[in-house]
Amino acid sequence: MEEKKEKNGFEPRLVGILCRWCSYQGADLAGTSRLKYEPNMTVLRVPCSARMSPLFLMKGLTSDIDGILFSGCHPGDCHYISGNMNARRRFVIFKKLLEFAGMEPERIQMSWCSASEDKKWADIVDSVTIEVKKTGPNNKFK
Amino acid sequence: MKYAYYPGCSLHSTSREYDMSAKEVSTRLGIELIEAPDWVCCGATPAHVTMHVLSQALPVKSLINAKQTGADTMAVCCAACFSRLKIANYHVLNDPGKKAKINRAVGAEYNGEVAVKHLLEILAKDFGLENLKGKMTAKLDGLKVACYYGCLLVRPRKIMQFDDEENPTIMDAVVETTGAKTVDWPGKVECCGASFSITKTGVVLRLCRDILQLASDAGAECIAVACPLCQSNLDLRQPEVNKKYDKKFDMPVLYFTQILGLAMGIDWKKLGLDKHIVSPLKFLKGKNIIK
Amino acid sequence: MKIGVFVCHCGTNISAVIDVQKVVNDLAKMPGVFAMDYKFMCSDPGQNMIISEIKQKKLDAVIVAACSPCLHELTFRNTLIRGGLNPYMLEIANIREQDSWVHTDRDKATEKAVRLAKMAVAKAKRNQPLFPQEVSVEKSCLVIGGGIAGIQAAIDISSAGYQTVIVEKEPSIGGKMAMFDKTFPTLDCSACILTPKMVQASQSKKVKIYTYSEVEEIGGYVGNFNARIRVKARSVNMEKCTGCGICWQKCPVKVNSEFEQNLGPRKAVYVPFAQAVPNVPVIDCVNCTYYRSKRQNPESKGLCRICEKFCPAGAIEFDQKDKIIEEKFGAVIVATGFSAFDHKVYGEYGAGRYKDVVTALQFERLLNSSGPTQGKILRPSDSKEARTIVFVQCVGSRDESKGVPYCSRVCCMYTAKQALLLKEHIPDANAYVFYIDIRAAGKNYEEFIERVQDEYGVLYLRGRVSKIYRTGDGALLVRGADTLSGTQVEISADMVVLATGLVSNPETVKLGQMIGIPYDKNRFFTESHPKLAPAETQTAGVFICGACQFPKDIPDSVAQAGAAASKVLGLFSQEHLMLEPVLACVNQKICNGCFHCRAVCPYNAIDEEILKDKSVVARVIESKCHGCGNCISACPVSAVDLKGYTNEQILEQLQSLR
Amino acid sequence: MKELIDKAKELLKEKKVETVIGYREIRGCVVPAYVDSPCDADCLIFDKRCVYNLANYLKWFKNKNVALVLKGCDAKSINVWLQEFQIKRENIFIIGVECYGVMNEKSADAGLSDKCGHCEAHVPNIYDAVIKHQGDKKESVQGEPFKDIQEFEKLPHDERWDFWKKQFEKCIKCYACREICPMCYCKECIVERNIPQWIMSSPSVKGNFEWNMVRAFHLAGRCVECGECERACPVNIPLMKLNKKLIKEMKELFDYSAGQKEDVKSAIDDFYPEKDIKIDDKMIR
Repeated sequence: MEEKKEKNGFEPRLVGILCRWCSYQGADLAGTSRLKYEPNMTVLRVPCSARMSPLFLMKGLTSDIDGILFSGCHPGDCHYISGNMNARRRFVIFKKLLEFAGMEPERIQMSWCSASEDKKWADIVDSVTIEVKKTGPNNKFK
Repeated sequence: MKYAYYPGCSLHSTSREYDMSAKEVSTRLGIELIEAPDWVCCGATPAHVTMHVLSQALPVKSLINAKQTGADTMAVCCAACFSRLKIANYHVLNDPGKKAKINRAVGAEYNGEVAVKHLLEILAKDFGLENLKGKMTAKLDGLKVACYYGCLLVRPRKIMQFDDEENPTIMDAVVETTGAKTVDWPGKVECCGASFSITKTGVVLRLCRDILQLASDAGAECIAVACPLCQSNLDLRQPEVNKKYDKKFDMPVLYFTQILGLAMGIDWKKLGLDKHIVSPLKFLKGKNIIK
Repeated sequence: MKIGVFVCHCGTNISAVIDVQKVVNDLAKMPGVFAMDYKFMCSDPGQNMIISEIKQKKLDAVIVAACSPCLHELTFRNTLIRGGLNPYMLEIANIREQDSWVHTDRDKATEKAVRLAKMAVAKAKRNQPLFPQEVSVEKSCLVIGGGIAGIQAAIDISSAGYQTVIVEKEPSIGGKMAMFDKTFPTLDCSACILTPKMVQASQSKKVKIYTYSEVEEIGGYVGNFNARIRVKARSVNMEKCTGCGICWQKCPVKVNSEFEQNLGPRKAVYVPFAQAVPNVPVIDCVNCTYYRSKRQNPESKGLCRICEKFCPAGAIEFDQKDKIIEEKFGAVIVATGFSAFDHKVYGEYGAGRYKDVVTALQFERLLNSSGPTQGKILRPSDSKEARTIVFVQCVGSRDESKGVPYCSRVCCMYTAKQALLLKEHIPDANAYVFYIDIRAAGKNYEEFIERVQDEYGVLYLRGRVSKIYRTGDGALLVRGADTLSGTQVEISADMVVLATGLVSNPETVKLGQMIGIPYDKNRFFTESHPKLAPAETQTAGVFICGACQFPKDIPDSVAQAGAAASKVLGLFSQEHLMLEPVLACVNQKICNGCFHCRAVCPYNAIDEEILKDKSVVARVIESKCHGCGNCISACPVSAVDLKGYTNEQILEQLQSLR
Repeated sequence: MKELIDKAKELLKEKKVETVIGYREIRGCVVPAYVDSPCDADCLIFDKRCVYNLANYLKWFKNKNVALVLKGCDAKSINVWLQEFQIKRENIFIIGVECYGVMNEKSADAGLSDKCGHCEAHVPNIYDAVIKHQGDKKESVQGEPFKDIQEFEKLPHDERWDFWKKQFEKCIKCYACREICPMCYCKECIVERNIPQWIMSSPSVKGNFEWNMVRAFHLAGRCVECGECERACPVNIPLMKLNKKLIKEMKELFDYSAGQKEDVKSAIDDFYPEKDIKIDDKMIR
């Protein structure tokens, strides 16, 4: 009983690394549309999903962050022509490696979210938050 | 060269001459056709209008049985069977959902491992036109042939991958190895009316008239076919066409295998040339092709 | 480092959900951080407050915790400049769009605002002043393609006083428009409106024209492109030739003319058409008897040489070689146009086997009074006058099965025009048009179609043609559906005109990759923005116009050419260009030269540089770099970094959440 | 053997190369040999004790003309080096040796090394001369090459973590795995930099995890499976398990194997929009 309460009260610390052209603007639109979503994710803005070095995932986890989300433009919509294509491959490979080494897949996420997908953004944040809450705190490196 | 062989119902009944000539020709060429054990109906026409899974499960059943022959490719002569088998294979290979349903229906695991090829493809591509030419003993010079493909061999292109669906040339190439001339004519892929032969004979008569007319306009003396349905419509209905439209067609409709057989010097009786309604015997004798 | 954090209430937009005071208090506890709040930070008093705090507290960097950076980043950057700071020392914490507007729980929202602000502080600690880079502008423009779009763009740019170079791969400029007979909907003669433009371009001192030439290589960046142009050997001296035409009159070799769409002959030495600019012939080495004999026996003197004998100016030079020209340009306009769809894939229409099934471009030549039939509509097979003609629209347009899903936009109009011209040539001719839809969106276009149908009696049939074949008497039987009456129709025609669609030029892909402009799945060049930047491309300094972007008619091509020209002029009006400083830069001391960065760079912005110790390392061509950061993620040693978004900054941001 | 020695002599005599790097035997141990003159070439040997990947020595011969004795697995490293512009093809002469397995140094029984079990490159895919194998050509063990990886994947994540935590705890950060790896040729390894500090320098759980993840990731699409890292590791961390995982993923996701060709883009830098879209279903929201 005690443990369950503990888990329910767990507020995960999440980071979202967003590309400035699509996902960040989608997240802005969610604000303009006054959608409501979980407040756990802190957003960091970079130019393109290609800037999101997969090592950020590892660094985030070893810095005791409970979950990290990369988000960029949909394939084909990249402002920098093909950045998200490269980003996708790097992300997937590194995620597979981290999972192999015992990291929970829920902590390492990526999404495509366009500047017009405010609802999708809110849904992404909510579901990532719920998933990480279920997974529990990341205390592997404490 | 070893192939599993799917005769289909026609080749065991109304189109025995196709079966006979195909086997004769293959034997001469050293192509081994091993009849797939326990093959079942391909499901042509009636099955896919009643139940999709059934229409795909039936051919898959035969394809699974074909594996027992040890060959990885199934040779098919009938255009309708060819179409059904190829379409079933296409769905198995490209649609995991359908594949699961089909496999459940046949109660076996089939992953599209048996390729389906029409005898024309086997002769033209696997055996090779040049090799084929070398096997011809009698030249059929002076024979003018209209190659009629019908609709099922070539369409839909995405699935059949057979030849250009509007102007196919593969049969022309195969027939030309005999020294016969093929004519460039526009009726190659017209519809013959297929199974309407019995239910709506009038439609078939009109369509057959058009095809026969186009062939004779182009200067053809006989028509080569690769499908038992096309053959029976053009052959069987020819007297009726003549009567209804006041025409005087006397156009033998031969299987391409029969023409190849003649050029290889196979006895015409073994090729079943006596089984046609519009008898080609007189015509062939006139051409000095048979005695 | 002293950092000032300015938290905005945004009226109650922020403060209604976020405890602004708590944010200020929490931030102020951080070492080296000064924090304060204000009702409207973006207002004049708000900005002035920031300026005075920068000066009083000697701040090194500024955080504004307010609305999204998409709104006021520029505003506050200017505030920093006015306060005497480098504008790139600003960070914005987005506590409105991504916090107060999307959350309701006051405590949690406040906590998030603190996290966002702390993250911004973490980044700002590692901020470096950045300075826009200045590059000079070479004020001359390269126009690739000498069709109507290229000619128009060159005229516009040159008339503003700037040097322009047209590179055209054919022996004459003029492009496809030179082949047309009349233009819709006004029916003025195509040559009559095009030729003056060609002459104007050729006579302008500011326009240089390289015909029979191709761009082989383009390097460089906005303001400073280097192009290598191959001027192919014409075998005729351009300076000496007077254009008298004796050479091609005497030449004994006849071949099919490309300009006449293979309906008429030309000689082995030829000018493609009478009004060609420049009016200097070319010798077609493939078919010329001299070159053929030389190829067979290189030792011989070569046969024929009749043109050489008769040329009064002594302009024939058989031993001419290709010339390579290297020039610098500040801007490039790509106007490479289109190709006509090859109807060989339409087996049902004969796949090119029937001579009397012609393409629209061939019919255009038949209509033209300077064409192979002097404007008589004679069918190619037997030169009999064609009295019944069927026009088939959408051949190679709107047909996914043939790989062309798009509408070519001009076929409805030119088909109507051709049907009308047919009726004018032979008033009692029968014209049938099979169509899917009629797309006549343009000034006076719909009225034109109406006129063709009503006044000229052209019969429009809504449906597709399923088959065309030749009947015994030499006529073509066209079988199609008339979906409006629901019947099958068969028309016995003398000739069939296929309204072939417009497809991309075969060189599009090669050129696009060379210049670094993307193309879509139909291999048309992609504009920078489909609505707001139709003549620009992803590569700064490269513009597109005409049908190489998408099929378009003459007025649209001309309009886009003007747009591209005005963009070039805008560029040329600047002495120096300022480039965004958010760029990649290489730490060459640790660079291995593995060039993973070059492999991923979408802009070819990575170059090789050889250091003193002979090791090869990467260098960022700053003017080509767009600052996406792809190279940084690809670099295994972190030798590349992105100014403004360095690895260190992002790691600090991640760790600020601990 | 004679063939190998003759080739080396010929190369040195004709001054085609300055040095031949091969194997020799000293007091019963096989060690790398640098041969500068034809008269020294007689010491060269090749047998199943020649485990080392000599491509690693190119790090010190980048711009020199050298000949290398390379097995099929080792030669793949040359392709990666060429892909990454580290050497010029004309500078090196590859004496490929046909190989049917080298011994497992770490186990007492004289069986073959693990990496040889599924070898597909008995003959190098890039070479200037090949020395034929003498004796019987035993084919490699057939079967699923990634069986151990697949089995490990099936474990629950906390068991996987416990396994690696235990393994990484052993790590003493000696960087032998890096020194021995022909792919780790960086002038300055990122582990030795603190701006930015990707890897915590202390040998703690965190620091060791970071090091091992980064090391493995930097070999994605580059590791040619020579197995040297695992052999060199003094504390026996199963490093090849990580490498093999990435080899498996590169193959399955992108249909790419490292070191096959010199003139292709590495899969990690490349993309195929139509094929990659399949990744989205499972991995990306």
